[in-house]
Amino acid sequence: MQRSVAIIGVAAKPCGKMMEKPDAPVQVLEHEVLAECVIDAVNDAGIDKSAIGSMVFSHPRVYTRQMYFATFMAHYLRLPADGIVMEVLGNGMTGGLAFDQAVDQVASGRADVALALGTSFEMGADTAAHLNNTMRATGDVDFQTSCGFTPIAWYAMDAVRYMHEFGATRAEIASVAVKNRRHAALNPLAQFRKPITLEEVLAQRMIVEPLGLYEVPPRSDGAACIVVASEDVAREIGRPYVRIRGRGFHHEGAHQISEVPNDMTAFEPATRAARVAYAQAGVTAADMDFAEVYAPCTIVEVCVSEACGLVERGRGAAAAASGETSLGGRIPICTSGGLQSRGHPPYVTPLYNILEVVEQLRHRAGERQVKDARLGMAICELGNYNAALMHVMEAVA
Amino acid sequence: MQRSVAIIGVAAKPCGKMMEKPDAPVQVLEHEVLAECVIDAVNDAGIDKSAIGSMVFSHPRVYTRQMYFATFMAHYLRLPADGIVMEVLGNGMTGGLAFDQAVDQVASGRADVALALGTSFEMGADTAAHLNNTMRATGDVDFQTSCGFTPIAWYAMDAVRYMHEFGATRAEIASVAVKNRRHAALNPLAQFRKPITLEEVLAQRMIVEPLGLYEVPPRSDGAACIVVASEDVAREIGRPYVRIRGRGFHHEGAHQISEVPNDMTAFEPATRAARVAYAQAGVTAADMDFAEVYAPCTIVEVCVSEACGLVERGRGAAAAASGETSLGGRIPICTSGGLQSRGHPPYVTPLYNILEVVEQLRHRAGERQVKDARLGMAICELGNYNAALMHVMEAVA
Amino acid sequence: MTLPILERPGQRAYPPRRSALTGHFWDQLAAGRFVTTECAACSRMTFPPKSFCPHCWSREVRWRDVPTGGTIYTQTVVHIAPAIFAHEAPYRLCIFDLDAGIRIATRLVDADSDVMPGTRGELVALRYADGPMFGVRPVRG
Amino acid sequence: MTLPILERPGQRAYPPRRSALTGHFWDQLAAGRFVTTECAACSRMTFPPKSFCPHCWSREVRWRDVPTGGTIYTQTVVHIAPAIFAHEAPYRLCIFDLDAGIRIATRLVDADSDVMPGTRGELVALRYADGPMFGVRPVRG
Ligand SMILES: [Zn+2]
Ligand SMILES: [Zn+2]
Repeated sequence: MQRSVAIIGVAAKPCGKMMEKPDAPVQVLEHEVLAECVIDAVNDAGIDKSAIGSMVFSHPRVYTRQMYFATFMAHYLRLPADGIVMEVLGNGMTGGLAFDQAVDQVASGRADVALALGTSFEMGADTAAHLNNTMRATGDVDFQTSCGFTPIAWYAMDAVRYMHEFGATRAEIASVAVKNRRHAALNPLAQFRKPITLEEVLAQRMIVEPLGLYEVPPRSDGAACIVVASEDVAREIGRPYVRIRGRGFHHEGAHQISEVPNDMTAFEPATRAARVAYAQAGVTAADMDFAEVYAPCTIVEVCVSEACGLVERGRGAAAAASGETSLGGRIPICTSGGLQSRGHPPYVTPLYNILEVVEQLRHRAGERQVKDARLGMAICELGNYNAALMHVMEAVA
Repeated sequence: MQRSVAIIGVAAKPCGKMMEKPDAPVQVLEHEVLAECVIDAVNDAGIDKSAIGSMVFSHPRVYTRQMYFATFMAHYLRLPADGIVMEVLGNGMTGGLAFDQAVDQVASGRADVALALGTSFEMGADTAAHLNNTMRATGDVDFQTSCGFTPIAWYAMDAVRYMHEFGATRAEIASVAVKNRRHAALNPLAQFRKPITLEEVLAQRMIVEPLGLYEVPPRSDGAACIVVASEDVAREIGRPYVRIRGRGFHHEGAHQISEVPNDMTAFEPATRAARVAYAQAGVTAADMDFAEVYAPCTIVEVCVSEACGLVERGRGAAAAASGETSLGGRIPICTSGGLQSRGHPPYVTPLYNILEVVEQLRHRAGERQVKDARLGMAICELGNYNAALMHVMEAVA
Repeated sequence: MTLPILERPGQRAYPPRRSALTGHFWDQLAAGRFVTTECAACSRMTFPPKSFCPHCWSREVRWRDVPTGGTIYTQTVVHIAPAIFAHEAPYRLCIFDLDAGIRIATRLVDADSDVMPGTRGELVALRYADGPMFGVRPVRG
Repeated sequence: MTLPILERPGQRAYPPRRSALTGHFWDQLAAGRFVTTECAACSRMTFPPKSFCPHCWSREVRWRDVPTGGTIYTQTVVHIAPAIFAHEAPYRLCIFDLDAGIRIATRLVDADSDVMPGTRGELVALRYADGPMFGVRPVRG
């Protein structure tokens, strides 16, 4: 019923600080930065700007002074559109929604070429004010936020429960951070590239027990653009591209916790999204050559790798510790360096994950290349994996 | 290629003040209000909640304390979803994008039933602070906002140009407000229902010349939910429904003004969106029994009615003055009362317009019923009609 | 089924809003009772209280007392807190499964560092100068 | 092609930000010159200035002076202004078509109530205590 969709171009800025404090004499403006990404990505795709029919933006952060950013960008780039121009928002899934909806624009025939793009600038905002803002995003503002919940407090509670149920150790969970830093060392887009040891990870000050500084995401600015097109367009260009083979989404109808008790670390929505995506692709988890998962904290990578069937339930932490999920291991996870080390500009993080999958599948990942990578996936989420969105992708040379 | 889509249920709160000031002892909470609309709309549709597969929300205003409103609502309503749950944003077009994307969820087969819904609460916010906020939405914040542009200043400049080019009088343009108030008097959802005279409209204090108080939109809170479904589902229910016959979108790649001079009052994107929508529906403008247009100011209704081919170019103001666009006239426009009198809760206004079309086509519009209404359309926009989104709809009894 | 009321110094850091509906909950909590809504159609409880049943969307709901005992599902200690809560850090949070079948997330009070998942607990009311909050404390033995 | 510089009392109400790129524009404006970027590939100008050409997306752009004459396309008077601008209300805004082929939106100064569309105008620099702005004024005769 729908058309086959390809990814034909990508570009992003290195994660890290771009935004200046409001009183700095020279500002780095989101629209100037994103315009560069768009032109880079479209050049990478090898198309003319006139081919673009739709633009789906991740909503910018509240700190972005230029409101109605999407339509402003359509103007700034002088880019008319007959498909759609819109911003989407859905917590950490925001960038994933932008990508998913851009894909749908092409799949449904609304556009032959669509952009998924956005910026997430927050480093110039005051940290305390920033937390006062983000806490309103995690749970019920009247019945939960009022108790002092923070976004990562929920993941910390996953960790406590997970260790209790499966006997995993804090060190095993923390090994995810070491592995991801090793990957980030090889990624020019990564925010933190200096290798770290397990001892260093364990020695960091506590943020939310049992998660220390290196097990939670840094604050990051970012900007990225992904160019998707009908497979007909991709073939005509004649360059290697990435085909979208399967897609799955599930929202469990709960935010942070379900008021009806369930298995909180099972990340059931990831399991359901993955089941649909694998089935649509005609593959299984075992067919994946690598996976790029949205995991703000170490424990989240552990749980989602299990939920997607990449690692056996209860063995996620041990698998990370044993090198199974490292580059060169059985199933490399987060070759980009993950959210802890690649960086985490929240509203565009899933776009960076898609970008990593595309670079791996086009065999352009340099030193961190997964050998003979042919099939990969990206999954993102919101809340405590209360919803998950997964795409299975395939190399076409 | 896509499935036929129907609208099967609608509900909304009367436009007006719902939101309290932050220090009021009892607050009216957006999620409590919207939950009522959802249940009303789903009851109107005659389906079970389990049939719902996707929810597309208009992003709430910045004043909404509960962040990540969409996923919070999925929780509050305990509504799992396998299609999508997301918020969309695009200036005044926001509610229209929510509707359009919900329709696409059904058309593409992602869901059999989808909700387009949202709230727009702002009446509890301080007026001056509110204008300081919205001015960042109109034009380039550095090169235009810095000069003091406001959202409706652009429309005022349309009015000056329009009068200059076509010799229309201020009174003719102002007659749109009188006509719309007459319609609003018959609409229980309208914010202002007391009839007004042309003399009263002309006597109001100036807001942005030549537009006085009654020619610009009031501030309003609102909440609405539209239930869309595959036509198969609609038929099975066996109640009258509305079929979506055509859809058109165009963004001209400019925000407020094009830096390359063009005919600013021609609203070319509306013409292009309408051309596509009429063609897809296999109809012409002359086939419309009525039209519900997004027009914050009187002059906007004049220009867009021309751009969509409902009225001859240059005759829109005279047509309003002569009663052509009134209930009972040749082509009734804004039977809801329009944005000036029905009310204008910005991010959900297009949902109210869709609702009016649905009520007219189901012949449930009471005293303001357009006789034998069979075909109608809704169009919405962003900027100064720099982008337009139109849907042509048909009654199925 | 009255709750223990623990006195707390100062004001609530981030006071919850009251709606016409939820105001009743906070008033009852101040009086030492933990109440929520229950569906007349399907008998299920919901928390926070709502004017409808989220399970079946019936609007026939009634208030009822909630038995205060339950089990701590998991917990954590927040060291880096939002500015508004910074003066209370470090503080403990938990997810608590009420015996009545409802899971809630709230502050964990009167706890030392070895509150393991599975520990029994009970709801308590916290009385601040400006109004009530609720929390959970472990039950020993 | 220097601009008339009009003195303005006080500070700019909503000072524009400066980026590495646009800072050059504001510096030149302060010196009485109105400049923007022009494409080396397709020769078209753009305003505001950009590091690329929005028409053909070439990154080969260069700065150039803009001839200051043009025609007022339309105008208005703002009576109800954002708080930040309230002290300046009522004030006049216009859309101005430069003879060089670029349409801009800006403040209209030194105008009375009968500035009709089609009136000739010219760019001016406005010198505030904290930096420059630009605007348009009608040209008589
Ligand atoms: Zn029930
Ligand atoms: Zn050029």
